[in-house]
Amino acid sequence: MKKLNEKKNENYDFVLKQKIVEALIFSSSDPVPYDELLKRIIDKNILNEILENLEKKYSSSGVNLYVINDTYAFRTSLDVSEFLNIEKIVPKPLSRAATETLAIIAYHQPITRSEIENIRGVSLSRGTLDVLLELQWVRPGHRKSTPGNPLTWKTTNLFLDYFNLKNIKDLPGIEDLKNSGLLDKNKVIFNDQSVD
Amino acid sequence: MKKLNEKKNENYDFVLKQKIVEALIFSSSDPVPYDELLKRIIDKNILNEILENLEKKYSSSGVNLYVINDTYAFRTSLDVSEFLNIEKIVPKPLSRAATETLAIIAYHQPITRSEIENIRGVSLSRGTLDVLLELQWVRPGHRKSTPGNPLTWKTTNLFLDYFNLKNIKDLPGIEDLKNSGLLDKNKVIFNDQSVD
Amino acid sequence: MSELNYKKIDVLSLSLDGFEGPIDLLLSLVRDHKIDLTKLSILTLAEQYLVFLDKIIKKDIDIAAEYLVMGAWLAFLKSKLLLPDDNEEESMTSEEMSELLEFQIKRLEGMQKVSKLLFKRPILGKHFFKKGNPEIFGVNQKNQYNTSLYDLIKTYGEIIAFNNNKSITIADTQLYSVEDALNTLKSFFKHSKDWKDLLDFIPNNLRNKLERKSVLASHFVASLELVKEGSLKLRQDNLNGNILLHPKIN
Repeated sequence: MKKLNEKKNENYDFVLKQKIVEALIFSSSDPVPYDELLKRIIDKNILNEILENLEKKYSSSGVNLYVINDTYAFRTSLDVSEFLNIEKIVPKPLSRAATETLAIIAYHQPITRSEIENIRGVSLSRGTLDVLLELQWVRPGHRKSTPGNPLTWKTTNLFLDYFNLKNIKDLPGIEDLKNSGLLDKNKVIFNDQSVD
Repeated sequence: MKKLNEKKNENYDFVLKQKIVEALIFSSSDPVPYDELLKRIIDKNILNEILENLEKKYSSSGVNLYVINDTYAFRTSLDVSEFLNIEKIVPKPLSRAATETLAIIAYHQPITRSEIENIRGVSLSRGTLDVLLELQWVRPGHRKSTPGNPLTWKTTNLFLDYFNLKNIKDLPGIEDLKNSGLLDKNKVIFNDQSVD
Repeated sequence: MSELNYKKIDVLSLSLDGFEGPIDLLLSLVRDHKIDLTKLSILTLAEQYLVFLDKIIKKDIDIAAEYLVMGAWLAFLKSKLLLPDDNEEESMTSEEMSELLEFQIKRLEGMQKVSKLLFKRPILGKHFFKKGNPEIFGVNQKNQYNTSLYDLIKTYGEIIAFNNNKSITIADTQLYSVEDALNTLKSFFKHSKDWKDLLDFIPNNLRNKLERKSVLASHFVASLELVKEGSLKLRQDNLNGNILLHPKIN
């Protein structure tokens, strides 16, 4: 009898924890980091089980659980996207320079400014990187341990979220580019003398 | 056979409609009026059934479907809200003064109060440092061995954590700012006039 | 290179505006001529680029350095391709150079392709949506603020730029200072007790327009200063009329 009660309690506890995680992610508009959830649940195994449960629970709903790197977010399902003509935010289109720079950072990250310039064969004008920074799609990464310690740039989780990507490996065509060796940022015609 | 197919289609249609209603309520910034939903679903009976389904589906979740005056919204369930200490906080940006002070401490740490004032050209009001202290983004460092032994300030690990920086050195330097267009002199003169 | 190819180049609008740098231009030359990148004739491409550049230079001297550097590099490559490689000690063979060029073009093409693919993906706020009415949990104090790293570094950039602006040194100018004008007026009215036209204070030999204006402006300001002091009277009889100065006798 005692054992059964314990079991019941454990189960009750698990259900409550799952509800807490569900509420935390569901109520937030930005992706919630795994660590943030772990602070409440403490036990990694339990949290992992909960997250798996939730993903399954919502997989055939109008709202799905998305895993974006190590963050979690509920987003409306792509099945219904054409029926949701709600106030759509139409961001102003990015310039071609900004679009290409974004792609180059995404596929080559972490990458320095002069490496970006080498790939595009043109110097990065003002208003290109800072637009991407302002959108919070790119952010500074580590400094490279080459002369001058240039800053590198990488994409953010918000970038992944915006383009419905789970992680960088999910980028369209990245495997093909990698296999054909096109993601080598060290190959350059002119060795740029400029320091980042 | 024909009938079975029809049945299947009907069922598929119903599931899709339920997903639409679910996604609409989820993504709306305000509770969604019944009439708004009816515009999409057309059939009252179907809509009622969908809403009943959803209410049931979410009744044992961390998030419940709330009906308030014929409007529908997903809200965190009362079971878990006591654990989550929900407050209606509208996220707001830091004040200009606090952001400037934080930025100066981040880039010049350890730095004394009067050095901060020198850079900003205005005296530091009491509340500014307090806000940053409260957020645990800055903390007192060593005392400087100059006359008066003024206290210095530096940033904390929580600061690095919040801005997702591994190391304070990973902040973009002045050259990087220039190159990314964030240090544009002309821009600043006008920016200064605008209301943030 | 055939006659035909030259003719096609003329069709290209002679402007660099549409190109994001020389590699982009090379890429569009490849596309314009429907050249298969895998069977790319580097020599043909180099020649086309040089022809294009040549025409551009005639129209518009103001060509970005990067186009010229690429042009020089391609001219060098072309000479290497045409002449047999007898000097093996050179840093890079023509094959290596061609390969590198091909790689750069292919890589840029790849990036342009995927940048388009990226924006064809389902997009947040357009094809799928986040929670419309988010709730925030109070335990998590830091969520009260939505200051981003961008806000932080942008603010710092502004402080630095503002401070840089503060220490701007202005180059010496030919402008006439108010101080000088004050001295001129004061010493003049020490001896003269008559009405005097403001314009009379402007020396006739000033050819520079700006200089004339500055002399006029500084004398006008100086006269106002003296009126305020109580040592001068000003008179203007009609709109746009001459401004007359007279010492005030106590």
